[in-house]
Amino acid sequence: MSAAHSLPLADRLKDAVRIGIVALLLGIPMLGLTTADQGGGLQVLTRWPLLAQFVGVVFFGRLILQWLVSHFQLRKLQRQRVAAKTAVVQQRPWLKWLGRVALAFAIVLPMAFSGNRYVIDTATTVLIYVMLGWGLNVVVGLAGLLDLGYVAFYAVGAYSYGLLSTLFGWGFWETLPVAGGMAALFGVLLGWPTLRLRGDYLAIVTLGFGEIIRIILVNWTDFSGGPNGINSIPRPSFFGLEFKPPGDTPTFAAFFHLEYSADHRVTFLYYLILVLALLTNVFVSRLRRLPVGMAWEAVREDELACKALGINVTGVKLSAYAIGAMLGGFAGVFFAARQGFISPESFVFSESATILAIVVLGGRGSQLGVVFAALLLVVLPELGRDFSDYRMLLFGAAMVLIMVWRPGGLVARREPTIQIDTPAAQGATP
Amino acid sequence: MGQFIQQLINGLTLGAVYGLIALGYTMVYGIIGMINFAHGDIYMVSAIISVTALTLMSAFGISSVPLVLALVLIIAIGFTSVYGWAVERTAYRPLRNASRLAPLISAIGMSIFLQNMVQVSQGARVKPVPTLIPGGLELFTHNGFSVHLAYTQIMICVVTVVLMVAFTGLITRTSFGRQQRACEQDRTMASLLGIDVDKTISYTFMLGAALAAVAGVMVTVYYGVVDFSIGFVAGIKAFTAAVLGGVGSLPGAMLGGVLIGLIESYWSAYLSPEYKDVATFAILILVLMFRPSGLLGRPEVEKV
Amino acid sequence: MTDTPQNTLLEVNHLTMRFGGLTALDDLSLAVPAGKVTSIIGPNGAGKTTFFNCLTGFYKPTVGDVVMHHPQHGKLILNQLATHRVARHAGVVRTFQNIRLFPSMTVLENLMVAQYNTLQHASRFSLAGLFGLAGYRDAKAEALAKATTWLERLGLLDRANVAAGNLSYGTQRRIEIARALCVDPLLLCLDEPAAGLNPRESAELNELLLYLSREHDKGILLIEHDMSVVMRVSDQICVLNFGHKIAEGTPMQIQHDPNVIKAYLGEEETEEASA
Amino acid sequence: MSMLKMSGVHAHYGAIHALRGVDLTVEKGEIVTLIGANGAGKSTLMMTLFGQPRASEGSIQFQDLDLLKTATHQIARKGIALVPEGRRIFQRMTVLENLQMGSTFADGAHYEEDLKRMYQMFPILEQRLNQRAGTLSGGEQQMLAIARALMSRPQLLLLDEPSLGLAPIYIRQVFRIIKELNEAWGMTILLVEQNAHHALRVAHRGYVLQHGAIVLAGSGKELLENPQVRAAYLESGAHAE
Amino acid sequence: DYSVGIAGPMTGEYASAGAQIRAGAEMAVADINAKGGVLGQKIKLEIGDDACDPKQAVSVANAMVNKHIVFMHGHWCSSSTIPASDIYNDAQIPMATVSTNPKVTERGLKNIFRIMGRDDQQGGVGGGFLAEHFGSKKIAVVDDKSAYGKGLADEMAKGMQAKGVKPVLRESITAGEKDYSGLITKLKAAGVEVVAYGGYHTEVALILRQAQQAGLKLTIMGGDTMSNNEIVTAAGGDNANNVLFTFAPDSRLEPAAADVVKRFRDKKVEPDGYVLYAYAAMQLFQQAAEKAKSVKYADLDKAIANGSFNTVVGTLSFDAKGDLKVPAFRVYQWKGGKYEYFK
Ligand SMILES: Nc1ncnc2c1ncn2[C@@H]1O[C@H](COP(=O)(O)OP(=O)(O)OP(=O)(O)O)[C@@H](O)[C@H]1O
Ligand SMILES: Nc1ncnc2c1ncn2[C@@H]1O[C@H](COP(=O)(O)OP(=O)(O)OP(=O)(O)O)[C@@H](O)[C@H]1O
Ligand SMILES: CC(C)C[C@H](N)C(=O)O
Ligand SMILES: [Mg+2]
Ligand SMILES: [Mg+2]
Repeated sequence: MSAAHSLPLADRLKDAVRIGIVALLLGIPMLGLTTADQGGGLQVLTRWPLLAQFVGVVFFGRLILQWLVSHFQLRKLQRQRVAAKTAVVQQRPWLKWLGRVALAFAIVLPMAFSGNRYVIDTATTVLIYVMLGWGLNVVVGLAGLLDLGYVAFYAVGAYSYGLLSTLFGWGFWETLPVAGGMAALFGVLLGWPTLRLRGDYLAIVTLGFGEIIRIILVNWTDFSGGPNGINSIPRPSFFGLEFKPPGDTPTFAAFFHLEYSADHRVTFLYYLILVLALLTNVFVSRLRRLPVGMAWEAVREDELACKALGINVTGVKLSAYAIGAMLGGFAGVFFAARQGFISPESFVFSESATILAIVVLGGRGSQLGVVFAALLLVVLPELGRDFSDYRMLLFGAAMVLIMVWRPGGLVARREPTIQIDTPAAQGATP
Repeated sequence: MGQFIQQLINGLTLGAVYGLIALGYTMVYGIIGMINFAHGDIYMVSAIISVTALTLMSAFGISSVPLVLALVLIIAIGFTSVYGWAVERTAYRPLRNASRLAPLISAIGMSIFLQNMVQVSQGARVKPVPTLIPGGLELFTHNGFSVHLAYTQIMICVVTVVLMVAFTGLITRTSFGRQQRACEQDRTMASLLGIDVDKTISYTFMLGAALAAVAGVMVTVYYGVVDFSIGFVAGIKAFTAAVLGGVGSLPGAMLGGVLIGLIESYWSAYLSPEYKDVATFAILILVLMFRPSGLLGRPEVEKV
Repeated sequence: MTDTPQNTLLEVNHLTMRFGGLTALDDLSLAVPAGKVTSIIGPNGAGKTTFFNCLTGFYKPTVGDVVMHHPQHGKLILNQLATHRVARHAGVVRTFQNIRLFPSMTVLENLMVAQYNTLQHASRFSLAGLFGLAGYRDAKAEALAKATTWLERLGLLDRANVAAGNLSYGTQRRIEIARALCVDPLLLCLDEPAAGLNPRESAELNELLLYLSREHDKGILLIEHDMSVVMRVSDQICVLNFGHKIAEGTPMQIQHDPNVIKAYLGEEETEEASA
Repeated sequence: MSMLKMSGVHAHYGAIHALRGVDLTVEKGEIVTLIGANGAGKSTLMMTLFGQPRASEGSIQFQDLDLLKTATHQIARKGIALVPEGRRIFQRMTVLENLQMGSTFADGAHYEEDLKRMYQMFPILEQRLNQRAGTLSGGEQQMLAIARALMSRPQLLLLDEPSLGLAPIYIRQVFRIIKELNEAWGMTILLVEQNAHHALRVAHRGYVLQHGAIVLAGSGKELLENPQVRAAYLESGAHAE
Repeated sequence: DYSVGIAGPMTGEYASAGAQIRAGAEMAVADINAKGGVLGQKIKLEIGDDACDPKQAVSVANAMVNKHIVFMHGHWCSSSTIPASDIYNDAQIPMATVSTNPKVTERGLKNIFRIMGRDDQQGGVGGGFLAEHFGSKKIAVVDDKSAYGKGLADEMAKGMQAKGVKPVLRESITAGEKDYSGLITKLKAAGVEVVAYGGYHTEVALILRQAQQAGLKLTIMGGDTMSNNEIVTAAGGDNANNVLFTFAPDSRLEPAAADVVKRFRDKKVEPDGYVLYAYAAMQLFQQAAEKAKSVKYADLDKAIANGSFNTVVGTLSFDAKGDLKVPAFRVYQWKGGKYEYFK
């Protein structure tokens, strides 16, 4: 609590013992004891050695941590500061630079990993989430509207394509704007009853909205295929050239005189989502500097002040919902096209939670942060696949730890949308 | 007629369970001013603990029902509040000064963690316990439909009401309750008045966890089957209940829970059970359109 | 009042506002002339801020109405307009007693947001802006020029790129005034603009207010407890107590009104103010 | 021993260096006032006493307590109370509850008596007892903030612009109360005021803060007459004429 | 070494099924390796977790492709198997699965072999059985809205109707909830005594418990998932004795499996449900590879498609679609903690 200088050993021991006791209490019911079905009823099994190990690890871990903390705090103490309430940063060239590196990497990735379907495919997933993150960022990061049902718009996009393509034979490119429009419409539909709501009230309504869409998709079998979902959704073609083994229709491989390989499509899909995501980025970054964008942020900061300045808060909020939803819809179309199969299971609440986590972990309002967060949240569980049982356990723990490590998000600072040269570089006081 | 009354009983019981979880939820909300997504999982942890405790009781041959119930409650409350404390300490306290969304995300992470921790350490299989309090009252029979009221249903409703009254008193009448509310509204100012914000928040989490623990025990005794994944749905329902009633208001949480319980039970008895959640959320949205701060929540008149 | 109706910018008729059992405003009638400074004073809790709230659409008055005589749009009944229309359509812009800036946006952004309607129009609902068309670029440059002008006038230019929430109380007060000015109001309603300013800074504020009303012909409604401001800049003062109007007149008349002295100024103050 | 002694205190908000080596003492039974322009760091200085933000350098001693090593809530329990900038009353609590918050760690025996005293000082609060504090008028909130601080019976009272938003008639009342608290109750007071005339008149001593450092110190009277001070902080347009 | 993959819900709600698959496959791989492996090479098992989420299933599939597996067993949920099988097909990897939804094999993929019957078959068996044995009672059809559950329930309803019995009620519930009192009241009001249920066993257990509490005696007819012995204790008392279900013939009872079954039990794993199927899938791979003398797709796939294999779950051979040629379904009943053929 107080500015602790390095603690004497006795205190540190005491502290570690205290934490050890907590670990013991936490461990007894979960590690020390367990129940198992031994034919005909539960029996209690004990695992005291496991518990002892756990408590030991926690105890010594705490000791070491304490030591590390007090060791480094000595230096930190001299410049102990409280973070400014809101940080605005003028120029951070390294961020731009980092962004460029990321972009360059994204462009060469399929070349660098050519033939490695898994990497390219995972990268495609990352990019879908990046796009979703950028879309949700409009609603949550900029306009400050907590949306826990974003997946609904993603679903609207995906089902629009799924249905239009399988029922009416529409292609990917024709569907894209229509699905975006549909999603935007749903955005307004959701936005309208929630205009007066704040904070958690908004959160539960959006969550409910997402669930309503999902439940309708599950139950309205005639329309959506119900739990079976929609099958055999056509894959996007390369300007009319299909990615198929040579056959009667013109194919990509035949046209370019290549040997057919399943990787062509994977690579094509990757570049497709890359382009879509980059367009999203340009679109959102530009919007943010336009009056609407500034109004979004202003509404987030203080709705009443906005009204007093003559800003139509309703319109501003609805535009944020509509645009965020539209981007989600685009991503949905791509998702359906890539998977070839969609079912309501892909649009559950935890999906919304992941997208929201990407936005928050990235740092609200930071475009680049979203990229890193998406990378982290997609790749972490992928890496964890080898841990099998422990995969989600580690994922959950990582989510907590990252948030605790960087409470403001990975890229926490907000870049002003407009700047002027001010007379004389400013010191601390006016 | 018989069916109607039966659904009333069922709906009230279900609502009481939601309300009980929502009480803890709303209490924690009242202090950190944000959704505690891990609350449902705390409740799940307590349900698992009470399964272990119940099994232990029968292993030790303790068979007097009141004694078993009391011991299980004590054990579950004790251990679960340590979990509440630990969750707060690791996932919330470091984020005291961050934006409102940061703890929301760490709570989601914590919820994933707890769920999988239990899955790994206790196994993925469902855990059944024998019926502790069998039987009930046969109220009446109407057109060949006999209306049942189980003893556990009575117990759940009574426990919920008692806890609601007790905790409402705690929050609105006592100095500790005032300190809690102060922490929610302005933590810095609260500490300037001498309030140990960290401690107050820790205690509140422990109380919230204790409420979840009671809910966990009740559910284990009532339904007899629990597993590591029960936290999620319960958490969402409780969250909905709390919001419907007005977050921060304990009677509101109770009312919200009961309303949702009734909507669900009547909707599924007379209309299509597939769409009962749609009905719940639609009614929630409707209510909030006209009362943006829930049924019993005090409207936020912002003076400018 | 000697104002001819043509000169009247705002007309308040029998305004009453009740909160449950409490009557915060009681049958208040008032005429606010264009291009002049009208001050509202009165003890704490007299209903001054409530009056602003009724005027700008934040509260719906229980009884009575507020009519704006708009040079272009004619008669507008403010209490029937949506809050944002009061500022946008009727040109009545206010500041808040409890500062309400956009804290994590920079000072300059705060001022740009204030020009949202103009800019949004120029950007053709973002389309022109998205493609960076000339019409929008010009409008933006103009808006920026306006913002810098007011910043300079209020001595805030060096703070333009700082997050508004990180500034001290007095500085924030001045930014709020600058922000309101960026909306180009016909009637500017200031709620205690001098609170948190030291006497010297208040003096600068005086200059500004006089400049606005004299040079820019803005109507100003001023709530203020600092008599060095009120007595210096007001053309007309209205005194409220318990929601009633207890006096109205020029600064000279008000200073010597025994009711006002008793309810508001207190005994010594008269000496001081006239000193 | 001084009641309060700050020496070489520095404080930062992130990269902003808000206090740059402040030296200041307050003796028991004194009224000390602090004046300075907007952004000079007056409010920061007050908050730094409570460790919000915690000083990054220097020392702060309250009687024999090292405030740099004491948690915020512990400091408050040791008999320091603050009327903060922006009032910070608990908006969603009633007026009475706000007052009760103030007395949370005070000796319960005086509670009723203190409450009566507050009603006497600020009669309007008694009329508004069960109103939600957030709906009070600005000035009423200011009075509530003062009353709440007094409810804890502090030894050292810190007032950050207590006259802000008060009607002239109440401003005088507040200064009367300050004097009374000091004289009749022996309370030590550190006062930040824009209303420098009034403040320097009641104060025994005063400091002038500029750019985060003390540039001038002296008795109230001296400062009132100091031409620099007059020019920078006291002369209003009206007086200059 | 050859890598083979298995995938299923190792985490999430259905993690217990994932555990079964895993236990079965691990034992099989150990056994095969102990006997010298396949074509002289050891087998390495790759495990994928899809949590029954189609998107993750695709990801798992891509990861498996990348690990150059030569054979795949999975996924468990039909909704995961369907999109994942496209990828295995693209990458030309033969696969076995226990997913029962008809669509799994109806899409013309050549690489997929189902070692379990189909929902329309088991639904037909179940529905027909109900009509025969319980035709005089009031029967309700209930599902849990999952792809599997709804498909199965629909097929059971069809099977009943084919024999002239009409269900009196058609209902859906939401899996994962705890309170089914609404359903029970409805069943009770309609005088239902028998329920044809499409879905997973956890819900059935709860329904039985709550029905008992409400004073309603129910018999429930379910599908393959009811073979999980969790249902016995979960349903409480002797409620499980009222559960009938269709499942492939119980291989644990077959002498051919006796040795394997015993070794599972020694390791405290009850080889029920999908355990032995996972074991059999590995045997299928081993035998096909030995027969084809290669693990190349073309050879292996042909060998599986045309061969007939003796495994712990009986003899497996496939039709043109990749479905079992003789998908025998039997009706079982739980009795005192074990399931046995209905008598
Ligand atoms: N929303 C509300 N609910 C209940 N009472 C209110 C509300 N708003 C204002 N009041 C009451 O109405 C009275 C007038 O308040 P108002 O804010 O208009 O005073 P004021 O004249 O601006 O005072 P000050 O100079 O202190 O700012 C006060 O007594 C206040 O408590
Ligand atoms: N939360 C904060 N984050 C960052 N900078 C801050 C913060 N609060 C204050 N500052 C800066 O610290 C400096 C001192 O501010 P402080 O509020 O202490 O001034 P003050 O003397 O109280 O001014 P005023 O008379 O306007 O109240 C100012 O430059 C201000 O911009
Ligand atoms: C029973 C399991 C193999 C799963 C279920 N048959 C399905 O296909 O989803
Ligand atoms: Mg006011
Ligand atoms: Mg200040």
